[in-house]
Amino acid sequence: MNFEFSAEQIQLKDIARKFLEKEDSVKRARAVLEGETSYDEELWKLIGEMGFTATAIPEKYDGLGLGYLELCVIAEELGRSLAPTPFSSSVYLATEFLLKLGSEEMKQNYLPKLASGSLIGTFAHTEGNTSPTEENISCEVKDNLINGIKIVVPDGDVADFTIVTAKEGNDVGLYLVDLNSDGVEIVNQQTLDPSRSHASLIFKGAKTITLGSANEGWDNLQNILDRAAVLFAFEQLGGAEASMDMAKEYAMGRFAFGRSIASFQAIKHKLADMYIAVELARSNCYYGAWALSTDAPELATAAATSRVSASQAFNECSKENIQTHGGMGFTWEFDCHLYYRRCRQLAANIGSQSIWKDKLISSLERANQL
Amino acid sequence: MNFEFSAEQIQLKDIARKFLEKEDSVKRARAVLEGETSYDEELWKLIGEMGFTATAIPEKYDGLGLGYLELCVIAEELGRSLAPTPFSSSVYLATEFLLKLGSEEMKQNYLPKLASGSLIGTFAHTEGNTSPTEENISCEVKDNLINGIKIVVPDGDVADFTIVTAKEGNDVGLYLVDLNSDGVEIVNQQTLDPSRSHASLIFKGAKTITLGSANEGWDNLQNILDRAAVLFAFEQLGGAEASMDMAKEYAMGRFAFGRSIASFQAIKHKLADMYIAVELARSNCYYGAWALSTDAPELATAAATSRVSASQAFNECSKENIQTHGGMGFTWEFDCHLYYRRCRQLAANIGSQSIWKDKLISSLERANQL
Amino acid sequence: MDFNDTTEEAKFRKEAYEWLKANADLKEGPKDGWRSASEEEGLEQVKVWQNKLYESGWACMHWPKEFGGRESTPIERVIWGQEISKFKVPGGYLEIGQGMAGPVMMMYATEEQKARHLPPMARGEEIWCQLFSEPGAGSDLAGLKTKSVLEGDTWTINGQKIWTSGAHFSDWGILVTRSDPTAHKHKGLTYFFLDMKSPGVEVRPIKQISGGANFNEVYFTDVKIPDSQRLGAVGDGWKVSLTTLMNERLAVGDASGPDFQEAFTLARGQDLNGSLAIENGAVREKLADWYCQQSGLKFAKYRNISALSRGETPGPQSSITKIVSGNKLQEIANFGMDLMDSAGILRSDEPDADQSMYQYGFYGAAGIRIAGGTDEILKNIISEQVLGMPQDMRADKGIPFNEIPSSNK
Amino acid sequence: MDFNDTTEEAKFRKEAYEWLKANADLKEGPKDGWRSASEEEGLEQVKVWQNKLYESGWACMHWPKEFGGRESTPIERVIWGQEISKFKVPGGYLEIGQGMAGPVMMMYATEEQKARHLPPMARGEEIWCQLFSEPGAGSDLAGLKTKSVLEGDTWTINGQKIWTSGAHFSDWGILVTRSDPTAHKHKGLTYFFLDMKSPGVEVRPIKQISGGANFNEVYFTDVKIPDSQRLGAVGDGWKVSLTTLMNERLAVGDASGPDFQEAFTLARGQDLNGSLAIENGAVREKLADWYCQQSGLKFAKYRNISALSRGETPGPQSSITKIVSGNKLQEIANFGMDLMDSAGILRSDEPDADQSMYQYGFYGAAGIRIAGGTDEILKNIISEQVLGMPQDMRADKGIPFNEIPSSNK
Repeated sequence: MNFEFSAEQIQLKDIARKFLEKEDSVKRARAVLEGETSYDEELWKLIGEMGFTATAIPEKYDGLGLGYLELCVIAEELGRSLAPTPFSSSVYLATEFLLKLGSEEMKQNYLPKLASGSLIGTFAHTEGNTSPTEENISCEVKDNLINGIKIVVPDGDVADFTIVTAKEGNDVGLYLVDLNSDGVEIVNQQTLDPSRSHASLIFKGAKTITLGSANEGWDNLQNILDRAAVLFAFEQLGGAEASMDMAKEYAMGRFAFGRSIASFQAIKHKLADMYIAVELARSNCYYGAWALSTDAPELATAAATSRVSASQAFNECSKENIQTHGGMGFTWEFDCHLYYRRCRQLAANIGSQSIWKDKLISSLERANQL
Repeated sequence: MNFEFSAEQIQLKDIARKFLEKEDSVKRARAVLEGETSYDEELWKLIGEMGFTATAIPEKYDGLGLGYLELCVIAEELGRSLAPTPFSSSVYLATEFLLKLGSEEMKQNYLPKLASGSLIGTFAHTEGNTSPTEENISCEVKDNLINGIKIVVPDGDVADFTIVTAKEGNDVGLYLVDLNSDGVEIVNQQTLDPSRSHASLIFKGAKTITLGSANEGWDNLQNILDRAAVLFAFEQLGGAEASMDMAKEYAMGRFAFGRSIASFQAIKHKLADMYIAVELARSNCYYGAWALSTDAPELATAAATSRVSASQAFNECSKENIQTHGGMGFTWEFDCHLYYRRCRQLAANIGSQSIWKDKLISSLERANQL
Repeated sequence: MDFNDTTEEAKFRKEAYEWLKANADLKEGPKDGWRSASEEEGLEQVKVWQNKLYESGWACMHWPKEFGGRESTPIERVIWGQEISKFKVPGGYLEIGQGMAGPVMMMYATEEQKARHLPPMARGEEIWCQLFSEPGAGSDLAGLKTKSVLEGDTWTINGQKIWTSGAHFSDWGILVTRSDPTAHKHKGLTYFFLDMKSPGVEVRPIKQISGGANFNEVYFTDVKIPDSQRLGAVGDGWKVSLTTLMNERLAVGDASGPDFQEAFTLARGQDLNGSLAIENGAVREKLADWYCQQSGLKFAKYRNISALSRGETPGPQSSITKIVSGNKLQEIANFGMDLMDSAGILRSDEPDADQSMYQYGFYGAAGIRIAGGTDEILKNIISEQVLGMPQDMRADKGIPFNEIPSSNK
Repeated sequence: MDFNDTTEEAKFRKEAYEWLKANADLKEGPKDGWRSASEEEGLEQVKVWQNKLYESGWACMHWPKEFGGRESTPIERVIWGQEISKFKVPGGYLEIGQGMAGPVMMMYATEEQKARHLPPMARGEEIWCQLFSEPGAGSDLAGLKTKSVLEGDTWTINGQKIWTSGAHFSDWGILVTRSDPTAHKHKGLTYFFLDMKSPGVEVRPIKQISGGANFNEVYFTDVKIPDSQRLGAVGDGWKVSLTTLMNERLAVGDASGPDFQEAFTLARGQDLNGSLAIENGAVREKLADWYCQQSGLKFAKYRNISALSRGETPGPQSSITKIVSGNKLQEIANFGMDLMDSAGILRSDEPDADQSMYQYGFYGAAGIRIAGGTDEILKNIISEQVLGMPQDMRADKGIPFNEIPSSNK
């Protein structure tokens, strides 16, 4: 038994970490947050050059042919450094949809460019202020043309194409839409985390290519969401640990009442609680990574477990990081709020905590049929 | 506005407290817990002599004709001192059923003896390992005779009579059964709090007297449970505050690492959390007391609020009292566990926390009809 | 135990209500209130309104009449607060002057200073700010370092203050400085008031995590203050500050933002996992918890008011309120956004949009848990001042201020 | 990242399994296990079984072979633990000897003492207990006061120990005492081993809140110990204790009692408010939280084992496990009883009854949060030893032990 990443994977993680530190990824996140751009194009290009976008894509599509464990360690570092790029949309979602459900032709068309980062994909799902269900999806596809609105699409304004959920008859299917094609209107959307861009997509008879068989669309979607959940969880884990480290660092150097505030039990125990949350999340994320990389039957359970656990850890750490900083944590100038915002953005991205807790119990019910 | 008990009520509370301290109520609770008796007969007699049992019974039935505010302050002191008597069953429940629903004849027969404490009543409701509902009640009354089993009846072995829920046709009605009559079998039940006695009651054709009109039985029951909930909440509040006081007292005197453990932030903040829980519970209990004493339309909301809040405070304080005591808190010899047990007994007595939270929201939904 | 006024209270309430009715508009709904286009406009409107209050004898209810107050009882102030909350009236800007600077001036200023400063304060003509916290002295306020040096009759001030609300529009400020760094921490402080237009005072806004800027940094470079503007003796600044701080803790009120009612309403109109959220047991239990907290705080406040009206000292209700409502707000904000699923993070330009309300609470809660005493400091206060538990061990006790460790170096 | 054994590990696992298969019965279900009618019987059975292990080379896996051990790698110990958990075998009684006293003897005892005591320890012939905690020295173990005085070659011991498991059936004990109350706290301690049948040793059981009595108080009245039974130098007792304590923290394992699976099963078979509890959103969310905690602990353990097998130092997993599982158990116990509504407090004589299980957890959780280091002490350890944060301020530093305040008097 070896419940740890391999030496090579740890080395890759280290490379990713140093690269993102050298490139000042957190500063770049602040620049995107404060500026007008949707993402950091330069960083995205560099990430492509590093081969991160190509990690899990097979060599025959110009990928590196590494596995998901490698992608997990990269995700953790992207989360730690708040990388302001469309990585999650393009790699965890669009690429995965194509890898799992795309025809050979689609794979050949799209994957090499996704691998290099020259093409950006995303996933459009949410239509209202509630979690999407098989019933409430109202985008419609008829004769390969799609109509309807997706109101909050991460990277919708920077992606070249999107995978989209829509109904054809009664079935929810998965479709690919070129975002530069006719019948697509893109409206930028502001969110509480402007370091990541979002848009709403209005489809008025845009052309679609069907992905997978229509009557399995919903089930296929759940599987892809489970896979993505593990990768998102690693980003959350990275963010949680970064927040914890910031809090500790600040507490050690901040003096009050003649001593480092890190010597007060209230602060020590707060940090211990963060550490516990991070350790539980990390252990669950490793479980998720294992299930993802081996396509284990436990994937649904493992994915929901890592997602729930990492969301909790990031929430705990990002809010108590501000609290540990006191007034300074409440200023724009300190980076605490970048993590506080990103925590919410990641928690919202593929569905809320309630939904994932419910999914977890449902998958355990399936696994424990009475 | 005066959101406080009156000087007289505070004086009554003080009298009750001193009386229960003088009579070593907590020691008596331990004696009942460790011994063979079901309750402390002597203390019960003294409580009757103090007039506590007669508090809210009108003078024409030989009561003191005081109000429910007076009963609330007494309840708090009984909770604080863990009084090992059937007070709650007889006063908050049986007496209330008769006062609200009894015929004049029943009132004349029962209330004077309930007032003096010479007669003990109780309430039998639970039939299985789940909360009783209008559907799952299976005790049945036909031709004024009752059949069925109530599995956990507080003071079932010491009461002279019980109020019982049973079905007559499809309606759940309320009935009075003399526990010394034919067709009643009483089986002692051990619980995790042996300082309070419990029994199961097996009815095999015992005679009943109907209380209130049969088709309003369930609604009447809910109202009485709401009234009782306020009084139980005051007992829980008293227990919570006693647990907090014990914890503080111990922490102040216990030294480790050369100083009082009360000077460590982990302990200080634990106590502050207990204090906050107690203050919230106290404030909500006062709201409940006001609603109970004025028969306010908000009673259902106020009762559930005080019940939920006081249960939370007692749970928090009784468990963290043990924790503050460290190893000593885990010994039989210290009184911590008496409160830890009583906390669970009171939380179970008129239905679980989930049920009361649900009731609270239901009553707010009724009050805020869309 | 009742919610009714005594005869006297009812009479006072009627009087207050009638005056308000004659001079302001009733709110039309719970979300209705005074709105100003800008800070400048708001300030102007407050000044006009305050002058009206002053002329009719409703200004500075707790102040002595000689300075323009009403000498009201605490319970009258509460009743006034309840009545005025029914009306659309401008607010803000004046709290620090009337609530903090005024009382300190009354205790420590000369007769001429009182005559000069208190009436304009009561009329709302002059705005005051409070210059206490420093970048290195927040929870540990007495660790402040802004230097004051006396030469002849004039003090020279150098240093930096932070978290000063309203510094940019204030006419006057109250200021605590360190006049003797070799004295023990609490002994070397000296307290002043000063003209905010003095040369060498520079005000810079602080941008908060929400993007707003309600606070300032204030820099002092060789600012001159005449010794006559010292309040209290040299070295007595901590004692003077305490008078002021008592008032601050009471002033930090409820966390504003969505509370039980908003979350309840959202849950009743919002789907969760395919059915109405209010039907979900987890939603119900969370709502029940928040209701109990909100209700507990509300009735704790009533108990406190009752204690006030009996002439008793009120309990630590404001500390409890801040701890409980700050954390509750943080939970509710996350809950509300979560309930709107992926769309919960969308920003809306409409301040009444559900998202805006929960996002505002999300930022605000982080601040409320810190401002005016962190959760941790308040729990220390509860355990020490209410429960009588010992102080934390002090590393700064009994040594000169300039020998107290203030960094790892 | 995989759950599979290396070739060597697989070989070892097979060998272990096959020996166990030949010498013990497989469990028939998750609740199946060894049951003894009484403590005496259990002790007898353990001794027989341990002798069998010893004869076949499976005793004291981590010990050197010369004293009867196997010199196994850490990962082999883990594998052995996994395999043996599949079998019905007697357990308990020997941990303190083999896990704590043995290693200390190896480091500090004479060759003759090792030859005399270690083999019987390994064979399970002699039972050991640990005499460390005192009524006034729990979290602050180094505050212990039991007095040892040397006269000639003999020490005289007076004082009281507490929380000594198995003292009443132990043959030998390890003991820390204060030999010099005028030295600094950690400097005046001296460590011994002694015959528990020595005159002046009195063992009294401690009744716990659950009614059971798994621990003892041990009183020492003029108990004589020869100086040859001292372990380590006079005054070095703290250093010697630390060797032992490291092992204790690892030994306190999971909180036993109902966990996720039990609560999940209960919720799937139990009504709540008229429908199946598992359909209630609040029940689902709580179950999800507990599942995530349980799963996190399980995989943290796997990570730790992996670190061990790579020869790395394991992390603070046992502290985390104790904090998380103790609190989780307390929640689950309350949840389970609550779900059974008023009937949740009924006591059943059947240990497998749902009520018994949750009630057992209710008492047990309160103990687990304290035993072997309270939650608070463990959080201190995590923040100091893992995160590198500073120690609490010490009131007992640098002063003679007998001048350290130990009460308000």
